Amino acid sequence: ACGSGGSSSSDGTLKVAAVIKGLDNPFFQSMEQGIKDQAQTSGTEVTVQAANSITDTTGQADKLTGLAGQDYSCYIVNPISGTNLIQGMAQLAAQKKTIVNIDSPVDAAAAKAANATPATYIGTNNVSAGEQGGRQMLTLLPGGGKVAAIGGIAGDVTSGQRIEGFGKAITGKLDLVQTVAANWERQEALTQATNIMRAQPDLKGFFVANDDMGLGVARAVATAGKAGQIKVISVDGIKDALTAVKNGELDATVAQYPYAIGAMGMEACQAAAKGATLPATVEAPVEVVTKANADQALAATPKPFGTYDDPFKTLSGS
Amino acid sequence: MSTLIDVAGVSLAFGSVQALKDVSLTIAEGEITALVGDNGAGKSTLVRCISGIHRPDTGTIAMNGRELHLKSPEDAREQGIETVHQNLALVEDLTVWQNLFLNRELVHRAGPIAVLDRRGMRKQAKEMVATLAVNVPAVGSRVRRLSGGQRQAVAICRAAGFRSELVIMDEPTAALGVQETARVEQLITKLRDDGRSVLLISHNFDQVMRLSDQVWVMRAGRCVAGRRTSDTTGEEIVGLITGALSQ
Amino acid sequence: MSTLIDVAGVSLAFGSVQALKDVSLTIAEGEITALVGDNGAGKSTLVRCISGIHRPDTGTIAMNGRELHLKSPEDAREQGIETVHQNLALVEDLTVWQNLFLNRELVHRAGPIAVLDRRGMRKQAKEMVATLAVNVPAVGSRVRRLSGGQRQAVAICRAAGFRSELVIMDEPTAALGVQETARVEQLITKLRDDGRSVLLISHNFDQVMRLSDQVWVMRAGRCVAGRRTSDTTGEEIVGLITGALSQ
Amino acid sequence: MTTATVSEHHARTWTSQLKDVSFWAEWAAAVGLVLLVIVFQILNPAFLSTGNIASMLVAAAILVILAVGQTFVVATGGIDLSVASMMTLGAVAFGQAYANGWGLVWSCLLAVAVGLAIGLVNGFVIARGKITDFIVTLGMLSAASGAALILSDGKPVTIVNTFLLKLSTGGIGIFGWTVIIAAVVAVIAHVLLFWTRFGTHVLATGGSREAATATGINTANVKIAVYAISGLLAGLAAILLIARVGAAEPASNTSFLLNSVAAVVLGGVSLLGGRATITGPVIGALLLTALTNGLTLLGVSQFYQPLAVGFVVVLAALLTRFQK
Amino acid sequence: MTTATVSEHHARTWTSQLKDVSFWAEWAAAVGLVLLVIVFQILNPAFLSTGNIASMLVAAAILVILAVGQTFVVATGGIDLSVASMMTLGAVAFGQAYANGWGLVWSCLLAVAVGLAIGLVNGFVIARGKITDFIVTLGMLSAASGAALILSDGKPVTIVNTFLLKLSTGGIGIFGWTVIIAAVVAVIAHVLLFWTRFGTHVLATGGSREAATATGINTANVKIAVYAISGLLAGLAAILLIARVGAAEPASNTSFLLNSVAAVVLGGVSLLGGRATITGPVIGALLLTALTNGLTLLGVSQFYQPLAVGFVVVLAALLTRFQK
Ligand SMILES: Nc1ncnc2c1ncn2[C@@H]1O[C@H](COP(=O)(O)OP(=O)(O)OP(=O)(O)O)[C@@H](O)[C@H]1O
Ligand SMILES: Nc1ncnc2c1ncn2[C@@H]1O[C@H](COP(=O)(O)OP(=O)(O)OP(=O)(O)O)[C@@H](O)[C@H]1O
Ligand SMILES: O[C@@H]1[C@H](O)[C@H](O)CO[C@H]1O
Ligand SMILES: [Mg+2]
Ligand SMILES: [Mg+2]
Repeated sequence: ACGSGGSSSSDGTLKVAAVIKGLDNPFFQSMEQGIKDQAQTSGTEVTVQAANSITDTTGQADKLTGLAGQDYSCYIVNPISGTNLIQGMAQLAAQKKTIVNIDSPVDAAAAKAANATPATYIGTNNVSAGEQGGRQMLTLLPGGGKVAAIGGIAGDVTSGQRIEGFGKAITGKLDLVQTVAANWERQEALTQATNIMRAQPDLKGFFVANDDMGLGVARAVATAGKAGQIKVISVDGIKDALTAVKNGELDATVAQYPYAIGAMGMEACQAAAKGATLPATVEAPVEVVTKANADQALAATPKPFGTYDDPFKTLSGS
Repeated sequence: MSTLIDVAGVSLAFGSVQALKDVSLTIAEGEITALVGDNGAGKSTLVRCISGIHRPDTGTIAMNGRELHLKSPEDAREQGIETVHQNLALVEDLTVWQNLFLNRELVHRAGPIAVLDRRGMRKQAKEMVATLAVNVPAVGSRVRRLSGGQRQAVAICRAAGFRSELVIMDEPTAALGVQETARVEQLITKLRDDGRSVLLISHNFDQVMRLSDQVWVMRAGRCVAGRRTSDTTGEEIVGLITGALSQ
Repeated sequence: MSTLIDVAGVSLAFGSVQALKDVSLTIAEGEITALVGDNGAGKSTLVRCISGIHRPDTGTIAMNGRELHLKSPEDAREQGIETVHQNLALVEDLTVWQNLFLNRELVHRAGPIAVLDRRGMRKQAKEMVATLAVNVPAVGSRVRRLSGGQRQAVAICRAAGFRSELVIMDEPTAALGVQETARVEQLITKLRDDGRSVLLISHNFDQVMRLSDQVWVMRAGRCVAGRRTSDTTGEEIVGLITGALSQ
Repeated sequence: MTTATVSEHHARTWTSQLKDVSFWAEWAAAVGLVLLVIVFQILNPAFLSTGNIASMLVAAAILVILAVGQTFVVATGGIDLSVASMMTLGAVAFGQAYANGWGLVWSCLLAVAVGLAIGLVNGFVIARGKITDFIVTLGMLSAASGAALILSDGKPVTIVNTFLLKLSTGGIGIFGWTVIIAAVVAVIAHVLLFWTRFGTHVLATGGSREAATATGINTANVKIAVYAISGLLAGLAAILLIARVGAAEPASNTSFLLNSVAAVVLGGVSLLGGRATITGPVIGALLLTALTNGLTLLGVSQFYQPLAVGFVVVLAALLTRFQK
Repeated sequence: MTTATVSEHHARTWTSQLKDVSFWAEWAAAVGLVLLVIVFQILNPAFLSTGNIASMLVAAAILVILAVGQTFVVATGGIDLSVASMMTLGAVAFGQAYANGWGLVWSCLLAVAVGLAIGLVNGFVIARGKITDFIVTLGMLSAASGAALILSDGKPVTIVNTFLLKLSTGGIGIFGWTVIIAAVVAVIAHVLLFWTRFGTHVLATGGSREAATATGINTANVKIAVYAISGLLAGLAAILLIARVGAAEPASNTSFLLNSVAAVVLGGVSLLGGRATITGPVIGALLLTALTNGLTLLGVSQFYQPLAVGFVVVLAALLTRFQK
């Protein structure tokens, strides 16, 4: 839709504002790092604001509206839900500002209704991330068996999509016996995993919606004396998780690259400022990290260790 | 004189404390009836039964020959029973006038909408309080700020101020000064003169002998004696209270 | 008799209410001093100044010639001033014995560790209460469950039960029955006989005339007169209170 | 002349009011808000731009409505921990109804009805079951969010409706429609609390339940009524929430809970009950909203924001310290 | 014979105690726990396996410690909304110290010291500043989580330490070391509350601050002390948390806050202050832990769990309804 309003502020430097999700998860720190590092490469001025927690939908909306009145020319948004930032985005669209959507997608229908469709979307496909986790679980458990899933806050969309993808990948081959919610908290995940192991003495694996919780689950498994017998796979690829994979505490993590996502978001703003037309959707890289490639991943973190397709590199000319 | 209230065989226990044991007594219409007894004898508990706060375990309370089934103080007030409780029962955070008109508020009515007549209540409250108190508290000040006696005056005003058949006063003058006590005694006599009945609980025998028509004596949860005031003496009453004399 | 307490020029305002205006009076050692006045005259407020609850805006309070700077009721208790407040100041959710020994708890000491002597306190409490109350409440029951007079008895026990130089009683017998009143009056006399001083606030003139050595009269925040009890009459006191007579 | 009459006389004069500490206590939230506004305006002149004022007001509207409901509950000495979840459940019910073709009006009515119903359940269990307010509403907090999850199957429903969109974006001058709704709610609540018998009975119930009962007030019914009001307003807030975020989600909205109580307490309403105003909590809600807005505007780092919020909240409360 | 003496006599006999409603009220949480255990055991025999009992106890240990601290605060009529954040900050401080080579002992001491310090600040501001407990600790909730984020730069620190590992996995019989620590804390707290002057003064302060002050109790110091206790125990809980999850994280741990208050109230402690036990809240904490454990064991769907929790919490509270 837009993407043409790339005006710079009076002294010529590009000013970008970013509103991202939570504070208490290193995932978003990497994202912020990516945004800031990329901004530095070309002297862009940037403000990053975050919601108070990963559930603070309206608080995040308040932050965007707070920033909307100011003279930024490009806004990077990572909405907590599909629609919670729509109101602020409508305000931005009316002022012909560029909106770059990263990580979690804005609901397409709602954006259209508000006449605020973002210029581009850069993020991971959570269903496919879950599927990759599921496929990895299949290779770990060739003989089949029971597995359980541990999600974030009950009803959380990201968590739901990951577990949905995981379920899709394993149907017919593994038995998903239980799904519980652990509020994105490590302690809670540990407790719930302990409970599930009691309820399902012959459990073979856990799929966990993020790494922080995954580390708690791995600990529960170790404490129960079932290390090695019960496989644990989680999603995110934070540094501690990569180390845990390397040490064999965690069997695998489906790594996303918030750093890359953030950096690409900034590149998109820079490209738009130069008047380039942005691609509607860019899928961010996802890699399954196992013991085999953990060293490689650790060395590269927070950047991806493999190569990935970055269409903005050429657009922004950096 | 016909009987207004007839308490028959009322008992009440709090856990293992038997506060009232088979209490029977009557309150005659248009009279001042006194209730006396030692501390902890059960006087206030009986008052709370008649004013609908407690429900007796056994026994009945009848008014004008009809048995009352009081489920709440609201029921009692509807029957025309107003009470000055010993613990005062004022709302400390409300003003004097709000307390005086509590659950009796004056309103301006406009169809279904009823808006408080704050000015009217203030005005009437001022007049009511002035009749009793010497150091008149401002009717707009919160009860929390009043002295012990000022509160007592407010509570008495409330009970006496509304058209009711029976006014129960649980030690109304305990906290009052000389002048205020005299005014309250006048008020009590005036209530009788107006044909209303009064149940007076008091530890002050002079007062009881001076004002009442009938005296009931309680001891350790029982109603142990009843006398016409004109037929008894202060000494006899004291004897009955302490148990030195018996019925 | 030497002067124990010397109140000089004490004033205190609550917001715009001037509760005490330049009050000066003395309490002699080993005497019973009475303080009388209408409701709202400022008696309780003065008591609260002497017992460390309020601090006067101006004026001084001296004890044995030394000026007191009471910052809290704790200071007053340390100076040997015990008070029975009009609003009783009991903790409803604690038991009778816990209230009696509040902030005066008996302990078994073992080095730095001090464990409550619950049994000892219960035992002593029983004895203390038995001297005053007729319907003795169980010392293990919570104050919430006591009758008005029973509470009063507990509060008086507490103030009298500990070695203190001055015992202040704000309307101690207001809620008490005949027998209990007699016992409290005995207690007050006994305190004097033991050489302790008592400040008695009371609306009961008989009592004041019978017990006290000195009477101070307050009116509308001022101390308007002082008399030796032996030199005055009930009528004169009433006249001073109402303002019909003046100093 | 008695001392007390002097006081009444004084109360009339304006200058003596300014000297009275309790006057300042009642207006502490307002003073805090003004100070905050001055500081933010000095640091960033965009703060008082009409655009920013308008968006602050819109951001505060939902909180104002919830805080008004909470005020009634707190005035009776209770607390409603389920406000936010009732709102969530109301929103989810709206979403399901709308998705099933009930249409806007019926969906709105359903949201309000759901809030009202849950409020009634809260009140009924508290008043008749004689269970502490805290536990009942804590249980309801959990139960209502569970019900929202079940009803929605954990999925948000996007609501695309031009009327709701206008509701959330349009308005008169700098006052958005939602702001106007919140203002109307506050005015009605003020009248209810101070100009009706019901309001007096609410304050009496909170001031001394025993005394209120002794005068024949049915305090159980008063309790039920205040929780019903809180529920009803949560249902109304649900509609505003949907208008704002464009979807009905089973999200927990916990921050609304703590903020609604914080607004009430900052507004000078005692948690012990018996004393309350409506203006206080409304200003408290505005203060909390202005705080986040200002900090964002100043670009205070996200990590420092909670620290700053905590600090300002305590400072603002310091102003109410003179209150008895 | 007076009525009152009769009562005292009765109180001695066991059968009459069983008839007394207030006896049941005091033990409501225990009765609720027993009922819950019976129901879960019938539905899933694995519930009472020694293994599951052991893991339930371990899971409850942190909550028990926080609930004990909360009990002291609530007994004075206050509430500590910052328990969970103090624990978080304590944990983060531990993590940073440990990562910087302070060693285990000093890191542990730091965690406890941080908790204690924050508790003292809470108590000091509340008692001397005369600000409502709710607002001060709400502000601290925000400020402490902010401080935790700043200190940790938002990142978890993995703690690998064999002693802590043993602490969280070893024990005597079915009692893990952390369970034993929690039990010791509870016993000390019980003695403190019922067998020392301080304990009596805590209850007196909560029962009637005015009356306590009039007897010369320095209620401000009592207030400061209870918040200090709550902070100290939150610091201790932080160590247990680190031992449990093997990392120090700036997570918000909100569920610990609500659960600590819920455990206290379920334990029959009045939020108005003045009446408290330690056994009650401990059993309340066990009840809440058993509840989640049992529901997961039974395979109750994640969407239905909050509903079930809400329901059981209110039911358990119904048992305390006889309490005055
Ligand atoms: N709510 C209650 N719970 C338990 N016991 C109670 C309760 N109310 C009163 N009692 C007990 O019942 C007895 C009678 O109390 P009541 O208040 O009726 O006495 P009273 O005659 O009014 O005494 P007083 O002259 O001191 O006011 C007392 O022993 C008291 O302890
Ligand atoms: N905390 C307070 N705030 C405001 N006014 C107060 C306060 N305490 C007392 N007053 C006022 O001060 C005056 C004196 O009150 P005080 O309680 O000392 O009277 P008193 O002589 O003890 O009367 P009583 O015989 O009725 O107990 C009264 O007018 C009262 O309203
Ligand atoms: O993708 C992110 C991360 O997985 C995080 O752990 C939870 O929120 C999601 O949006
Ligand atoms: Mg009585
Ligand atoms: Mg007095």
